[in-house]
Amino acid sequence: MFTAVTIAVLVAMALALFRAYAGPTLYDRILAVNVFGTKTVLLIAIVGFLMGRPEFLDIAMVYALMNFITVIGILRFFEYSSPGKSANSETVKD
Amino acid sequence: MESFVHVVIILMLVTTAIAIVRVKDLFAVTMLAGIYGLLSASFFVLMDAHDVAFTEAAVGAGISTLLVLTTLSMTGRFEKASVKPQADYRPVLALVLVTVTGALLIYGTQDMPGFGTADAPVQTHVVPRYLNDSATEIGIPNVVASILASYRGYDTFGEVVVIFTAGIGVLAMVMSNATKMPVVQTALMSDHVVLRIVSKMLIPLIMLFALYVQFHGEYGPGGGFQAGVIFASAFILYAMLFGLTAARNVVNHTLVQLLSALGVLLYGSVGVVAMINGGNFLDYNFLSDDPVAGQMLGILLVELGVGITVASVMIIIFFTFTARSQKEGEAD
Amino acid sequence: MEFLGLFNYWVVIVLMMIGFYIVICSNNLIKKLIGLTIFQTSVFIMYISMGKITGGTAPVLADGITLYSNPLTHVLILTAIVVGIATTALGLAIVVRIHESYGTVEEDDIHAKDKQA
Amino acid sequence: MSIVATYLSWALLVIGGLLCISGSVGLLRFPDFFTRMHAASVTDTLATGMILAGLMLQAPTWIVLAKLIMILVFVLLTGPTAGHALAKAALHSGLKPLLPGKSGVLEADTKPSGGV
Repeated sequence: MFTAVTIAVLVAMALALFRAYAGPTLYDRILAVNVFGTKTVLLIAIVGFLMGRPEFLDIAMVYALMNFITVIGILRFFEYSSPGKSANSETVKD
Repeated sequence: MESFVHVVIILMLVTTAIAIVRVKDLFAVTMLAGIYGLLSASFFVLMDAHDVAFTEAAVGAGISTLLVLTTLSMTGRFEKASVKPQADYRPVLALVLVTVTGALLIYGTQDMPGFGTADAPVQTHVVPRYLNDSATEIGIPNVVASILASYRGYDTFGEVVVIFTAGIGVLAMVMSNATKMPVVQTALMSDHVVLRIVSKMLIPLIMLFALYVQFHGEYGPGGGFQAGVIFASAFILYAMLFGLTAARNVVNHTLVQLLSALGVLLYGSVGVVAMINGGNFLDYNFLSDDPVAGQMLGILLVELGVGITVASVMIIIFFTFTARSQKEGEAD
Repeated sequence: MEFLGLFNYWVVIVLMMIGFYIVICSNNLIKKLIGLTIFQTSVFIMYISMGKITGGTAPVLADGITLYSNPLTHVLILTAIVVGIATTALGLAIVVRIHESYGTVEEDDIHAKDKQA
Repeated sequence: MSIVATYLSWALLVIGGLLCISGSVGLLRFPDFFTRMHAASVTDTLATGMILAGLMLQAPTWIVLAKLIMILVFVLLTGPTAGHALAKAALHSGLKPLLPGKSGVLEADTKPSGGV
């Protein structure tokens, strides 16, 4: 049963990865990274049970923490580079 | 099942790396690099390297993303599309070089022992001794911590000095009288009330967690390196939400600089004390009458030194970068 | 587990070469640094996967467990990661200075400005 | 562990896994940022809660249980906060949600400013 959940989480990660690549807006990318981070927390927790040594869950904590800090850092980055300029006027060139 | 997860994660790593090559928006590149960090950390968990995963999660996905973003805010977001004619053949040449090198390396892997074999040379040299004797010689369950701080204490000392030097280097490069600079932007993310309140609740939790990681490192994954990064991230979070000036009021710039040196000094002093007591440099057996107690004490102090240095260097690096980017913002 | 035998190393090489390609081919200094990070991470992955023993578990001693993965590679890579971020920070600091002096972080433009001077 | 706890745990895990996938499909398929965000963050919180609760029922020792609870509290605090901040930042930067226009067809409120 852990297997099924692991596969579900992996599928979710792959979809989020695609969204991070495809964009189109930068907020989509931030959202995708956030979702990816949460799914990684779950994956670590489940893999711990799957491999029979679930006592190392501290790592999942760090993931949740870093996920939060990264999202805030990104938002702050856009406040700095004056959002009116960076968020609207430029268009994706790739 | 483990090998299935292994293959999927490895394939996702390759996909992310290729996506990084193709995307021109440097912001998106940074996001993908963050995902790459998360993925490699999950891979380390699968490979039983919990300590490494711990560090990579804090560093690769967290701090380095923030640093790159701060730099991007100074240098601009888009990679310039090259218009020169010489740019046409360059990717082809590079691709040929890369393919040839890769093919040679793959040819070289023919002699490598298969994945997961227990009798590979890596597993038979030195390591059995560490695994068998660590429990009686050092007396702590986490073998990674005992190798890091005791058996290979010299190495770690060197690494700590490298980190300290990098901190000095960053200061020398981009400091720009950052200490005296009047920072105007204090009410930075003032409209994010929810964010501020939740973060205020979280910051003490993060620090507590960092202390747990620091002092629990002998019994589970953790230790000075990880705890230092986590501890620094609490201050970074504070600085991001309440402005650099407020954060500087909490952790004085001079104090952090002193602390970063103090950590290295603490590490070195432990070694010197061991020498004074009649042993070799960093031979913790001589720190106490009972060798095992000496080892425990030595590892505790050394990890503390590592933690202090790593935390303060990370704070220094982040604060100097932020101060620089704010200065640039005002110049515009 | 058999087919994983060398596959793991091949993927490491592919990742390493992707990082290498970015370092050579990208014009932007920040992207070059990210390429360097990918290269670096591929080395980490190689070390860590060399230390894994099939059926082994994390090297934290516990009763009733006899087979542990290699702790030595973990130690080497653990310190390498933190040193890696420190050097990346130094590289970014240099990029910031270059941007201040030249007004650009594109390699071509920097060379062009150097020739003019 | 009693048989009820086992079945409950499996049920929670399976529902959590399904929510995971459905949220991510929403993230992939929905037309604009705000709908994607709705799909992703709502299911994210619920799925995380369910999977962690399912794991809690299987926890072998109390320390594992305590750590799982810590993670759950942490995720429940940070997830919605990050989502809220993200949506707010997106709205402030001028990204407009798709709204039903006069013809009843979804259309962007202003000129499509989504090209960020």
